[in-house]
Amino acid sequence: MKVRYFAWVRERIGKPEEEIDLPAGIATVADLMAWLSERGEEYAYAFENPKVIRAAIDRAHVRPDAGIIGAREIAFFPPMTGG
Amino acid sequence: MKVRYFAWVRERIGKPEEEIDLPAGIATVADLMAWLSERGEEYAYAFENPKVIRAAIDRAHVRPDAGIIGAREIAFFPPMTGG
Amino acid sequence: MATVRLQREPFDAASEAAQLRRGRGDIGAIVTFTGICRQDEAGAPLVAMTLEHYPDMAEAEIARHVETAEHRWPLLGVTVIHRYGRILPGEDIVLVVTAAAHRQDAFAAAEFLMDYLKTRAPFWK
Amino acid sequence: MATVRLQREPFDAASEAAQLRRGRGDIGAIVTFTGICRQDEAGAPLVAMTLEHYPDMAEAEIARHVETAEHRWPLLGVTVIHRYGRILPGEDIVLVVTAAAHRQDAFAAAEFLMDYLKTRAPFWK
Repeated sequence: MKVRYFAWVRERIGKPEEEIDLPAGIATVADLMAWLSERGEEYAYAFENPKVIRAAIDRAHVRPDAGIIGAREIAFFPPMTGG
Repeated sequence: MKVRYFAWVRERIGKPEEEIDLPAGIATVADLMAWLSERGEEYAYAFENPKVIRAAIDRAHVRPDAGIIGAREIAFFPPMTGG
Repeated sequence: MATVRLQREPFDAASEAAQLRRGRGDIGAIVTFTGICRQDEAGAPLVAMTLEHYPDMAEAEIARHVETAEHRWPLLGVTVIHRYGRILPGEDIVLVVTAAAHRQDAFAAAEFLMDYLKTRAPFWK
Repeated sequence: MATVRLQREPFDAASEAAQLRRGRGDIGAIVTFTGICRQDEAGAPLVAMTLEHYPDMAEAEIARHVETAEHRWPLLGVTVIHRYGRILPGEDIVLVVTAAAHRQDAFAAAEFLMDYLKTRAPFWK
């Protein structure tokens, strides 16, 4: 599964995207954020306040309780500022 | 005093403007319209329904009861259509 | 900051907008409205429209409405050009360009001026 | 009738508007909105702005909002161009052009699209 990061989420984690093999038991966007936070300081910093993080599955906005099984691309980003 | 006509008021009267020497007793825009109506068929036709005619004195909108003494230019025209 | 012009000739919307913003760093939004003579302006096919106006009065009245807009919204520039005379379908009739720091002000002022120009300005079709 | 483009390069608002109306006699109103990078975009002097976006998602989302606008107002053409990357003060950021028979529809659709683009489109400053 491809995970992409934008804006300060990307800056904190230090990379724009990565391929991730999901362990069993990670079913929702919120689960994935919690699991990512455990991967290191940079992830913990990026997801320290998960309520402000927005997510998209396959380029459509989703809520934290959305299921991620079968998703090809999940993105995390701060609230959009517009152009 | 210069009197100017626009749009169908001009078309009915058959000229865009004329110089007029006002007789005594013509004090308001409404007086002037009534007096003009007496000048011939074309004027009578133009002013047959004075309520729809708009007037301006020296290029500012005025109501029919506006005084015309001292005016340099009086204009009569139908309601504006905009551009 | 404000330009009002009545003219028989066509105008160039792009160069008017370019002139309004030239050398300025405070403008964040430019709204350009172009009114065009439609083929069926009166409901039936149109060969040409002849727009009559009251020359000095139209300029003065439009300028007065531009002033009103400038008082009502924080504008950084306004241009109004209105044509008169014979206008063919597909040709431009009227141009309003408004510049402001923020989009809402530029939109509101352009709409206000166009509402006036299309309904109460001293023009007759 | 609808064009949506995201690009790094500057755009030419005039040629986009010209393209929208070319060969048509039913368009009576064109609204062109240009959003410009201000010198003091963030309140403080700005050297340059870097606009990040989520490429495919931004295009799809903008196209969806253009469709909504087309359903809500009788439009005869819409063009949206949004730049990304490094943008200098005084440079254009975003262009919305709407064409309609009547001015109210063109204004309303342009404002609707700009409200979306400036607040909720997948861009980050």
